[in-house]
Amino acid sequence: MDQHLRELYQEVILDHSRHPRHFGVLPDATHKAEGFNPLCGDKVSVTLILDADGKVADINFQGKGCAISQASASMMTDMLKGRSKTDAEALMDGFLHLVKGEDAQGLSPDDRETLDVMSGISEFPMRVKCATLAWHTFKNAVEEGAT
Amino acid sequence: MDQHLRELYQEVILDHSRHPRHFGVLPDATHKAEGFNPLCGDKVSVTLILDADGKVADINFQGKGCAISQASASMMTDMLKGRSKTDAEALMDGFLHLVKGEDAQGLSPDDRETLDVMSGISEFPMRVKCATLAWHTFKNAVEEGAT
Amino acid sequence: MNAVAKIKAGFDAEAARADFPILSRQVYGKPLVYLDSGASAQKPRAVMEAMRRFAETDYANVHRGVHYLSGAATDHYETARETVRRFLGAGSVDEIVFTKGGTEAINLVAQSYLAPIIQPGDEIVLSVMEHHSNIVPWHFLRERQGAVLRWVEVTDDGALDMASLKAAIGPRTKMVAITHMSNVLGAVTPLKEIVALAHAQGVPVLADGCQGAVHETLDMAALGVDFYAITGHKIYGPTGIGALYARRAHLKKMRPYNGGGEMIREVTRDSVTYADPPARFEAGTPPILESVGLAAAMDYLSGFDRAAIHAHEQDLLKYARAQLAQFNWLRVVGDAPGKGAIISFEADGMHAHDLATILDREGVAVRAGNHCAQPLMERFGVTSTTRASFALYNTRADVDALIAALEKARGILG
Amino acid sequence: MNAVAKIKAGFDAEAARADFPILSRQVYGKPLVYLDSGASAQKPRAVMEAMRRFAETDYANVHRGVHYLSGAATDHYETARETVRRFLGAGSVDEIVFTKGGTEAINLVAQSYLAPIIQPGDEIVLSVMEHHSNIVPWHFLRERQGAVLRWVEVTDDGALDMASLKAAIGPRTKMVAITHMSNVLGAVTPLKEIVALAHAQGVPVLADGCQGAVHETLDMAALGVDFYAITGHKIYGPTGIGALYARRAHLKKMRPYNGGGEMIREVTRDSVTYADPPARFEAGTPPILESVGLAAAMDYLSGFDRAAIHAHEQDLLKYARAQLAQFNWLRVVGDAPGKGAIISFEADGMHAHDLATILDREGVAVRAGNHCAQPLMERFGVTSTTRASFALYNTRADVDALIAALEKARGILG
Ligand SMILES: Cc1ncc(COP(=O)(O)O)c(C=O)c1O
Ligand SMILES: Cc1ncc(COP(=O)(O)O)c(C=O)c1O
Repeated sequence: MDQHLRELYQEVILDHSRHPRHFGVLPDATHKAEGFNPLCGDKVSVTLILDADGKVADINFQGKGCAISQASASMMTDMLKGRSKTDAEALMDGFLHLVKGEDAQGLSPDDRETLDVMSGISEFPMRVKCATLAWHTFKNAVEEGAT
Repeated sequence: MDQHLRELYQEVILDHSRHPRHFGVLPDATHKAEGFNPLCGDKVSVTLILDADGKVADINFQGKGCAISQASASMMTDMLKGRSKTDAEALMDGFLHLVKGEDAQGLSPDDRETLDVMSGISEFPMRVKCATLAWHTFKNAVEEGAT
Repeated sequence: MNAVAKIKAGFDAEAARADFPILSRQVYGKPLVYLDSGASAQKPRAVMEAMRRFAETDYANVHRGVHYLSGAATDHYETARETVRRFLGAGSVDEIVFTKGGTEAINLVAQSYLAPIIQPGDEIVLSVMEHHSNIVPWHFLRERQGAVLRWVEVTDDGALDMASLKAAIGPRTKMVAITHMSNVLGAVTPLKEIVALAHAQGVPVLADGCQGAVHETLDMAALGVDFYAITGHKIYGPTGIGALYARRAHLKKMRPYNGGGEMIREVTRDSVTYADPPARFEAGTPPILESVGLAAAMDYLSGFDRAAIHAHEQDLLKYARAQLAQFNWLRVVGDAPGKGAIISFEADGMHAHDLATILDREGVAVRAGNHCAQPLMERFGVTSTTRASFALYNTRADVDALIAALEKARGILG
Repeated sequence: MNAVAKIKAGFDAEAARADFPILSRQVYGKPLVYLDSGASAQKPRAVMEAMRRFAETDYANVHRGVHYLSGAATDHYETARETVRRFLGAGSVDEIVFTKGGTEAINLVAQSYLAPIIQPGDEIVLSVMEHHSNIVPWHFLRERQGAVLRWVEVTDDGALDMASLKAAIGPRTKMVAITHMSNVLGAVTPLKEIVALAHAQGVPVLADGCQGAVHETLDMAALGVDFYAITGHKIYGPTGIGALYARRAHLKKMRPYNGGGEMIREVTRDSVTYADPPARFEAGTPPILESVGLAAAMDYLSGFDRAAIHAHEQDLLKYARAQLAQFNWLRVVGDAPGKGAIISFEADGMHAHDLATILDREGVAVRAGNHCAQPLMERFGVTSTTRASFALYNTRADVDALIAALEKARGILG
């Protein structure tokens, strides 16, 4: 089997996509946004609570999409919960580099390890948008999505 | 000099185009029409008097255009004046064949001789419309242009 | 097996493949298996070659020029119009308008025929299986002029629901806009019947022939449609060109579409008068090179026995259908009798994009997504499907490759 | 003389001619002297070759596809957009909309920007030297929505009358639509000044760059225009493609143009939402092959020192102008300082079509007629002119052939 495909569709990814964490809508969200991938028509919504300290107290996502977009959204919520806004942005930045196959220096060793399962996407340029959709939506929610 | 060009721009043609016969508008016309050549933007108007016997009692043309269209219109008025409608139509039919380089059987020997100066146009397919504009306009006037 | 099919079909797909240079390329080290002709067909050598040769020998702008090349180019362009007329089985070249594609052909009808006469509350009948290109132009009339869209349903097996169509046409219907062949289901609609129903109520019919023209042999008079839209690139021709067939009586009354050169009679500071059809609808420099390419594509296609091509494609369809039926984890969407050579399906637990990505790595190019047909996706309760569409150059070996790749995908994702 | 001109110009037209296969053909047994590039330019081998190569290796429909060829084709298409951006000196690829040509680009602005906001009595300022493609779209708004056209005059030497422009812009002006370069007079308009005047009143400026883009080096930010329309086939590229530059702020507010695939976000039975620019304005399958051809043409052009090409064309213009001055039976229409390489003229007692026919038999291809600029013809009291337009591949020998042919015509008709 194709080595790149095996890396793309690792067990961790498939598991996240089949059993997404933090799936749903936070009723008391302080921020929310909808994301849309014109390439495939996939949609995702992100709801989150930014507390007084600028920390992501809670975060959910909802949407339908391919394994990559679902897994990426699920991992994202897992990783973002509890982080400060600034931390979250650095993480996103690192992630975007990673999936494009670029040097992701900004990532902590731990984050780098967690995200390693996503690095295979860089071999599939047409699917990179699937992986980044949730992250961009998160960013939109924080920047322009105050409820 | 190019043989075809010499035939196209014979003295008779140039003379007709410089000194057009029956140029103007008949105020008491029974029929009239406007012709338009979208290819060059040239326009021609034809006014005529069909008498009770269906004879072209008088005919004028007016317009601006190239030597070919002017000469053709001028010759046409010369030839049509005094003819019956049926005769005129046969003449037109013969003329249309002639300028396309086709066999113009319907023409009388006299008409054939008069129109011979126009036969050179058949070598210039892009200019055939210039030569036929006035004739088509005449036809329109007779068929749909009763004043 | 292939050999038998070939002889039966009277069309040699293997031989035809040699006319399409791209088909011998590889992707990811695997031979290309191109099953996305429904999105856009590959071009035979003859098409690109005709365009190049024309550009290198006879090219100039068309119409209005007196010089030799201008005449030569105009001949090419008008000969192409005659080729399209013949291909569509239309009565006169004056009924053929060149457009930039199928989408523009439909927009032209919406804007130049219908927009000037439609009133708030007037209805446009269209089907749930339409491509967005035959939906959004009518949504414009809803948004901007208060038109009402009446939807014709699709049956469970993916055919046009004729009872629903009958019910949809009413006293306020101003247009019936229906595809000739669905780009997702493959369903071929009974245009003659549709026209009979619509004309009985005095309603004109536009057929979206972007897929139909590729797979069916056409005769406008027999179909009886008022408008028929085609696009060049799906019919083995170049992009950048399409055509609208429209009855002369409609064209004469329609207002201009784009304004510009060639479509006018006279322009002054205060006024403008328009040229007769079809020039009235061809503002600006038309797709000249592309007209030559499109004519070459139609000539290429007409060089075969088109019934034999049809039989060949039907053979592929049936062969693929039978193979897919072995997979109980996969559901074909659209199984209407008489359908054309397009198969869409969904697979349990596998998103179309993931499937298509895996197929792609096996060299198999299929389409995944909503296929510009969101209302149809909604009708079948899916957000996307995977689609294999067949062209004259496909073979049973391509189907075999698809099936093998699907099995591999199942192994990875299933 | 030619050799000196070449060295001075730093551009070798003789060498460039070899890139254009058609230029070595004959007509009526005479070498082709192509002086009709203003109507449409010939294509360098690289353009047709790029389209063919693309079709034979990487072709598929763009966007939405997951498979390899779809990605490759999308890369080509979006790379072409970047090439156009660079060529126009625009800020972002999101400000570049591909169209079917220059005419459509202008119609798009008229219909999607202006039609939704214009009120009866609102004014559109345009000049008497406009091409019909920059007149008729605005006449539509007059006919259909009661807009008023305000005309900017042309001076006797064929320049834009800036005093008249100043006077024309008023409180009800909603658009200034002016050509960058006249296709009849060759006049180049002072766009920066025009923009300054218009923007001072809060009025946007559309420049018709169909000729300007061929002969001038462009920088959208420096020009300051709101909209700039170009067409592929005049710039040595294929037919069937053009582009509109539009400021992002305008594009964001503009309503869709054609409806169809690719330009939507979501379509349901009752509603439709639209994609962001530029996709919003590119309904349907775009001119994919042509985008590759256009990019190849721009790359070809950018491979030279464009200032040197400009100097070369100016040399031809001056050389021709001086030769024509010898004929007292001929009058040049348009002698504005700084004009581009286009010369129109009328000749005593010789209609432009007769002249062009005779020139044609000498192998010299010129344009004769009203050049889609009837208001300008009226301004100069003529019904038609003969026009010679120069491109990078023309030489002084071409001018000499023109002059000799004119003398011959004079002998026949004069
Ligand atoms: C059924 C149908 N209609 C219309 C279109 C639009 O054609 P184009 O994109 O070439 O304008 C397509 C293709 O995308 C189609 O499949
Ligand atoms: C100044 C000008 N504007 C607009 C156009 C229209 O361009 P196109 O016919 O390519 O759409 C032309 C060319 O015909 C032109 O010369």
